[in-house]
Parts: sequence; C-alpha cells; structure tokens
Amino acid sequence: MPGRMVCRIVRWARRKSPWVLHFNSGGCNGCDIEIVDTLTPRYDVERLGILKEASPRHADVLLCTGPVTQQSRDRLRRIYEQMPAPRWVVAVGSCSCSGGVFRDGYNVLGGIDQVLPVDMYIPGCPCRPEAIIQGIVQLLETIE
Amino acid sequence: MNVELVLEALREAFPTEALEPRAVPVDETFVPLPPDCVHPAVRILIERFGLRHLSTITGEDTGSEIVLLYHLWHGRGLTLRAVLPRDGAHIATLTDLIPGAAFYEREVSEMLGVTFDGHPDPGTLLLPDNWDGEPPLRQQRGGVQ
Amino acid sequence: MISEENVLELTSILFAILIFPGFGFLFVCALGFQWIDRWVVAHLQGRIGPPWFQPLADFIKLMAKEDMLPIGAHERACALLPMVSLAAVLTVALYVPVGGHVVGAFEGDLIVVLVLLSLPAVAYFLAGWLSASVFSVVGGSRALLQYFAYEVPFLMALSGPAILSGSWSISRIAALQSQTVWMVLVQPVGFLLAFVGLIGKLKRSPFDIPKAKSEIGAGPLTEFSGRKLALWHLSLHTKTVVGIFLLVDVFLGGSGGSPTIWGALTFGAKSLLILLALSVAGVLYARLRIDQLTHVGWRVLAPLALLQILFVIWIGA
Amino acid sequence: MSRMTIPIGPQHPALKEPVSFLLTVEGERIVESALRIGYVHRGLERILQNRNYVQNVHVAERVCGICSHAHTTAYCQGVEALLGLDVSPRALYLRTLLCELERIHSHLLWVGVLAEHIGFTTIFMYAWRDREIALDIMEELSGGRVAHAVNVIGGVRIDVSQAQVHAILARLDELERQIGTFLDVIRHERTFQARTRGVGHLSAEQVRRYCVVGPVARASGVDVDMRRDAPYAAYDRLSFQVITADEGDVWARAMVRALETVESLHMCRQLLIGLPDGAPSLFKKGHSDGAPSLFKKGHSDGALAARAPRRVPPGEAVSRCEAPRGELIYYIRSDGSDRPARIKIRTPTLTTLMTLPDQLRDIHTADVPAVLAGVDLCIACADR
Repeated sequence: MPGRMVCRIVRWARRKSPWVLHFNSGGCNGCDIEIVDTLTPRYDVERLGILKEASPRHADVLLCTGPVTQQSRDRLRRIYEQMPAPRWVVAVGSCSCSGGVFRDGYNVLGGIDQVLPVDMYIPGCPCRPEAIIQGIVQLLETIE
Repeated sequence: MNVELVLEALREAFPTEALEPRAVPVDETFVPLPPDCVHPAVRILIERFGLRHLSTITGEDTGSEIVLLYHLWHGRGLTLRAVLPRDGAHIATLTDLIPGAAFYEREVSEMLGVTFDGHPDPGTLLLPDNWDGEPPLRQQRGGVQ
Repeated sequence: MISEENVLELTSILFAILIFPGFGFLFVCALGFQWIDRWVVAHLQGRIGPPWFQPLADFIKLMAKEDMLPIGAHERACALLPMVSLAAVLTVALYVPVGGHVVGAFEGDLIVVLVLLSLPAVAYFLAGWLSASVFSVVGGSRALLQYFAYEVPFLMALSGPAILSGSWSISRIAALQSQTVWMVLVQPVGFLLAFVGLIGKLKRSPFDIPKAKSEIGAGPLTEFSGRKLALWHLSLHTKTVVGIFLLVDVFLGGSGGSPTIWGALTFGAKSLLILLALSVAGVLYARLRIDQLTHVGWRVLAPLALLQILFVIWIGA
Repeated sequence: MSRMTIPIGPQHPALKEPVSFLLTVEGERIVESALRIGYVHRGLERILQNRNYVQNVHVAERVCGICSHAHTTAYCQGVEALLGLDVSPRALYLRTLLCELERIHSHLLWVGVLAEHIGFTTIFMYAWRDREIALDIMEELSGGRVAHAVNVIGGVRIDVSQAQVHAILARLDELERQIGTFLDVIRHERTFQARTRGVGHLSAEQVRRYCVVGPVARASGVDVDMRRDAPYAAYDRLSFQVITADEGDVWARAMVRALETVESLHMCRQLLIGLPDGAPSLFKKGHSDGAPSLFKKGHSDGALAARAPRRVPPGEAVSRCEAPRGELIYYIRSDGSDRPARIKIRTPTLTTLMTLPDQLRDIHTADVPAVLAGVDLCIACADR
C-alpha cells in the first residue's frame, strides 16, 4: 500500500526532526538555561535532529517553562495558534506542570495545562538537561 | 559615610522633628522622617554628602498605616522611614533628584496604592494593565491574607 | 517522424535534466552538502552534529506539515515565490558543468547564470515584503541592501576569468584551465572576492544578516511554514550547491577537461573543499551589521574587484 | 524614511525570558523604545509572606534560576541577623565558595549569550561547554546544577572533604585556561569588537543617575562592589581586585565580566586552601541583646548548620550582597511569628532595565540584541 508507506515515512521524518520553540511564561530561568544548555556541546540535541527555532511557524514542539502568569497567558495561546499542525506542547519543570512553588501567587494561573493541552510533562525543579531530552524523546515515541 | 554628620545635617534642616535613629542589622541605620520631609532630606543628602545611590524603596502595609523605607547607600546603609496613612496615601516623588527611583516608585504605587506626586511616568510596572483587584500587597480588611 | 535516434536523444536529455546532472542529482547534493556543512560546524564547535539523514527528515517533515500564512499576507505571491526561487536555481544548474557534464551550454551562459542567480535574492526580498510581518519586512530590506553590497564585487570577480579566457561560456572557461593553469593561481584576489561574495549570496554566517536569528527571527521566512518553507530551504541549499560548482568551474579548473571518473572525483573534492571553507568561515566570525557589510562591500571589495579586472586586462593585453 | 514599530518580545529569540520592547524605527535606526516588564511577575513577595522562614529558603532560591545562591545568601543572612546567629567560619567559607562558583557560571553563561546575540555561535558553544565545569563542581558539592539548596538558616547544608578540595582545585586550573581563550577573543577578535565597541554606551553619570549596580556600573568606571564595600560571609578574609573599565560599552562589560571570572577563580582557590576546620560549636549565642539561649551547643554529626528556631523575634533587617549582576538587597521584617511580615527584594536587573531606553536610543536595530545581552537581563529577578 503506497498510502501506508507514505504515512510511515512521514512518521519517521517527524520523529527524526522535531524543531522546538521555547517560551517562558513565568518561570525562574532555571529550566530555561537548562533548555538552552541542551543545545551546547555536552548534550548537543542536534544529534537527535532537534533544532531550536526562532519562529512559531517553523516549530513542531512548544517547550514551555514556568507557570502561566496573567500577562503571558494570551501570548502563550497566540504562539500555540501560530504553530502549524501537527504540534505538541511540553511542560518543562515542576512549576509549568502544576504551578510549583508559585502555585498560590496572586498573578499565577497555574500550570501550562490551564491554557494549552499538554502532551508531555517533565517535572523537576529545575529539570536536568537529560530529563528534558528524555522527555522530548518519549514524546516522539508516542507520535501516531 | 559618617552617620553622625548626616544626622546632624538632617536635625539642622528639620529642627522641629525628633529624629530618633535606630541601628538595624546588617549595618544599617533607620531614620524616621515625616513624609513631607523625605524629598528635602534626600536633596540635602545629595548636595552635602553626594549620597546618590537609592537601593530601593520598600513599601509595607502594616494594617493600620503604610510604611515607606528609602534604602540609601553610601559606603553604609541609611534608610529613611516615612509613615503614611492608609487612605489616600501620597508622597512627593524622588525622580527629579534620583531618576533611578522611577521603577521603585511605580512598584510601590501599584502594590500598595500609594500616589507619588509628580512622577513623570506613573502606571503599572509589574501587574497587568487590566488589574482590577486591590493592590496586592495591601492587607485585607480584617487581617485575612 | 519520430525515429529511434530521436527517442534516444530525448531520453538522454530528459535523463540529463531530471536525474544527472539535473534535478535529482542536485536534490541529493543539496541535502548532502547541507548535512556535511552542519556536521563540520558541529564538530568545530565541539558537538557531534546531526545524523546523515537529517536534511531528508527535515524536508519530508516540512512537506507534511500544515501550511499557513498570517492574515494580510499576499497568499498567491507567497505560494509562488519559493517556486520562482527554486526554478531559477534549477535553471542555473542546467548551465553549470558538473564534473564535465552539462545539460545546456552556449557562449554567454555565464551571464545568464549570474543574472538568474540573483533572482532568488529578489524573490527572497519580496517574500519578506509580502508576508505581513515586521521581522520579514526588516529582513527583506536587509536582504536587498546586502544584495547591493555583494553583487557588484561578485560579478566583477567572476568576469575576471571570462575576460582572461576570452569566453563567456562556463564550460569553455573550465576547459581552458585544464590546458593552462587554474584561474585561482592567476587571480587569487578574484577568487577570494568571489568566495566572500558567495557567502553573502548564500546568506551564510558571518553574512547571515537578513535572517539573523537573535535579531529578527528567521527574517523574510519568519511567517512561512510547511511546504513553502521546505521549498525555500531547498532552493537555498540548491543555491549553495550551484554556487560552489560555479566557483569550482570558473576558478579551480572544473573537472580538469574531459568527463572521466577521475575528473568527477577531483570535481567533487574541489567542491567539498569550498564547502569546508564556507563552514569554517561561518564558525570563525561574529555576524556583521548591515551597515558594516555595505561598508566592506563598497569600500573594500568593490575597489579590489576593480583593480583585479584592470590587472586581468593588463596581463591579457 | 517611514517610521515603523518593531515589537521585540515577549517571545523573541534574543530573549530567554519574556519582556517586551516596542521599538520605533526609521529605517534601521531606533528613534524610541518603550519597555514593558511584568510577564514573569509571580507575586513572590506575597508568596514569601505566606510561608514560614524555613520554607522561604526554598522559595527565595526560585526567585531566579541563575543567581539562586545569591538570593538564598541574602535571605539567610537577613534572617540570621534577626535571630542573632553567628555562622561558623567553615560554613561561611563554603557559602562564599558557592557564591563565587555561581558568579563564574553566570558570567560564562553571559559571555555565551552575548556571543549568540551577535551571531558568534562558536563562542556561545565554547562558553557553555566550559561553564559545565563550574556546574559540575557545584553539582558535586551540592547535588544541584542550577538550584543548589546549599544555604540554610544558620549555615550551609553541605561539607567538603579534603579529596574534593584537591579535585576542585585541579578543575579550576582547567577552567582558567579556557577562560584565557575567551579573554583572547574579547581582546583581539575583530568582528567581535566591531559588534560590541561603542554599542550601548553608558556614562558614569548615567550610571549614577539610575543607581545602576554590578558589572554594568563597573564597566562605566563606577567602582562599586558589595563584596568589598560591605563585606559579608567570608569576603573580608579574601584578597581580590574589583575590576573596572572606563569605556562603558558592551565590550567593556564583556571585559569586566571575563576578568571578574578570573578573579572569582582566584577567590575560589583562596577559599578552598584556607578553608577553616569545622568548629564543634557551629554557632553560638548571638549578639548581646539578651536573646535567650535557644540553641544547644553544636551538632557533632558534621553538619555545618543546626536547626534554627521556627519563630523569629520581632525586628527588621536589611541584607545586601553582590549577586553576579550586582547589589542584591533583601529587607526582612519579622513580627515574632514563624512567617515574615514583609520581605522586599530588589534585584540588580531592575536598575539596569531603567537604563535601556537611554541605551536603545539612536542605535541600529541589529545592535539591540547586543545591548540587551550587555546589561545581562534577568527578567525573573526583575519581575519576581
């Protein structure tokens, strides 16, 4: 079946080429620098095909860090809407999973899942780069 | 910075006020001042002692009044303490003397609802533009947080 | 009348256009060169770099992604522009000899190639202008400014060998060098200028000003996604391949005469050498500002290119 | 030329964190800029009021992920002053050691970010690779790469063995060699200089007007450093230079930070070599203000801190320390309960943010990332 063959090829390509976009919606910087750290020589996620993209239009995976604050909520939604399908959302860090220590702040709405459908939660405060990489890899394994 | 000299200068300028300095850890001196004396006092400090570094302004709602602490620094910490009423709290801005006070005043203003008279760019600093609740660091009536 | 000979000739032309040295070969080269580039850069930066199939996976993934444009973008133009860019590059490829093979060659094809090679830059600029985003507009105008900075020295540098060999045909220039010496030995400055111009043309680091990630996102391509983005990438990478081939043909003696295996191998080696030089140049420097680049382009590169041409005319006479 | 408005942020590749600038440009020249912060405002000062003093160490660490240790240092110092605790010298040394390691990691991170912003990816990669050495040391000491949880009220949670000291010293040498290459690049690389010299200039007068602190102030020739001016922890027992420069541009900031990294390395060595033995009496009854003797003498299990009381006597404290980005100040008021009545945090980034409209006026749009990197924004700090 050529149709199934194409599907398999596309699935393979998607798994091998996840381009990520990073958005901090209210985090403390800890997970953010660990995300950037995964690009650097020790972790080098480019060997897994992961590129950090600048534009939401180019991205497949949205890496969110931090809880959602009132000011960043609309922006977070907009970035998600700008991403072409198929798209995935990964919540990186305890506070983006649940709100973490900032849970009861008056300006904090809670975890990313209050605003967007989250496909993968990576807990940790802050997440280690290994954890982030493993989270993305596990996400890719679930594709279709 | 010699704290004694500074106090002397302030006592000279405001002879009617009882300036009771208080040592606060770590190496800080608190000087209470009436709200309308803060601006002239800072002017004296700048002109006579070259004391221009304002570390920050702390605002606190103690439940009965609003306390403003102007943390200055000149080799040692010097804090001017002004007490404002809770309702209609306002004080003269320091931005004409120390432009760096702009953000601190905006923050105190939005967090506690204090008006800084003559601030060139009032408005929210950290809170969303459409914040409609009480200023977040105000104590709720009845003391419930 | 369709004779057997005609059919054979037609198939061989079709083969040349579609497979080798035409589109199929270029596609493979574009992906391959892209991988080599990324791999080399990664290793120079102390990383491991992507696996060999990475460019292919990227391409397929982008082809299979949703294609969207912001409201206000000129939809038809945005769909057309990447194809124009790609078509221009592919047409150029027909005139640039690869290892001695060339699909269509005629006296003066160098000029056609140079003109067609600037078409993608215009398409790139228009893409930025028409895709309704501030970053694309800034990127587009930068692309245009950059075009004026590198194009003149690039053209002058490439016309040096043409003047010297008395022919405006790329295959002729390449063939002539196998009888005498490589142009790079006669005109080292010209080669350098052409190389720098090529970096500017390909918008590679340190001249990746129109798509400076930290400044304006992805420049003119910020709002492109899916298939259109894939075509843009493909056209840019094909342009890299064609540009390198052009430099090899004009300055490094091409395949050294006849289309033999040995010729193809040396051609490949020379191309890889230039690719390597491009990667290294990208790793070594910080990105310049657009005003600094125009300054370099007009104050340094253009006068040098002029001197080079005068020198060529002098030794030619 | 027509005017155009370019929004930078809240999501922008030059920003690791959300902050928003509206740049009004003519061609590529910036005419005006408007700054909006607050996207990361989590209401931490309120959150700190709702937790007790011990929990707050944890929260203070999460004000900022880059200078986490500086925050806990300032916080613990303040609470220790309120409690009247004297922390043992060994604990102070270790606290200072972490402070300096954090400065190294933060400054190297910054070198990388600046390089990335001016399109010099290679230096970004190298700087972050070498930063891993500092992270490794910190991880070995504390178990955490970014959040160390080293400070506790009354001392530190960790101890270091003699073998570890030697291992760390060896790695510091390696780090110093690597930092040498960055200094070379900053001093001699021409494209680097082309992108940083004369960019984002701040005069000493501007620095004083906006009460700017830290490396940005020092790069403009304003000689302020809390480590020397108001020595806390073990800084009074160290010899070090305060690095300043006169140019006041991004290049000078790069230079100051790179040289400070070297200076921090020397301080780490002094701290490790001069590490005092852990005294059995870990803290003693504090100041002579008649605080009751709440604490048992010494915990002989090798811990460098003992349990501090949950309730803190009423009082106020102002605690200052030098975070990697400059003077960090905590004001803590206690009302006698187990929760602080008010904690005010002023982070160094807030001061440099005020200078941005000045720095961004009349420059090239391409220089915006360099300027933003130059002041080393830490929005999580500024917004709290």
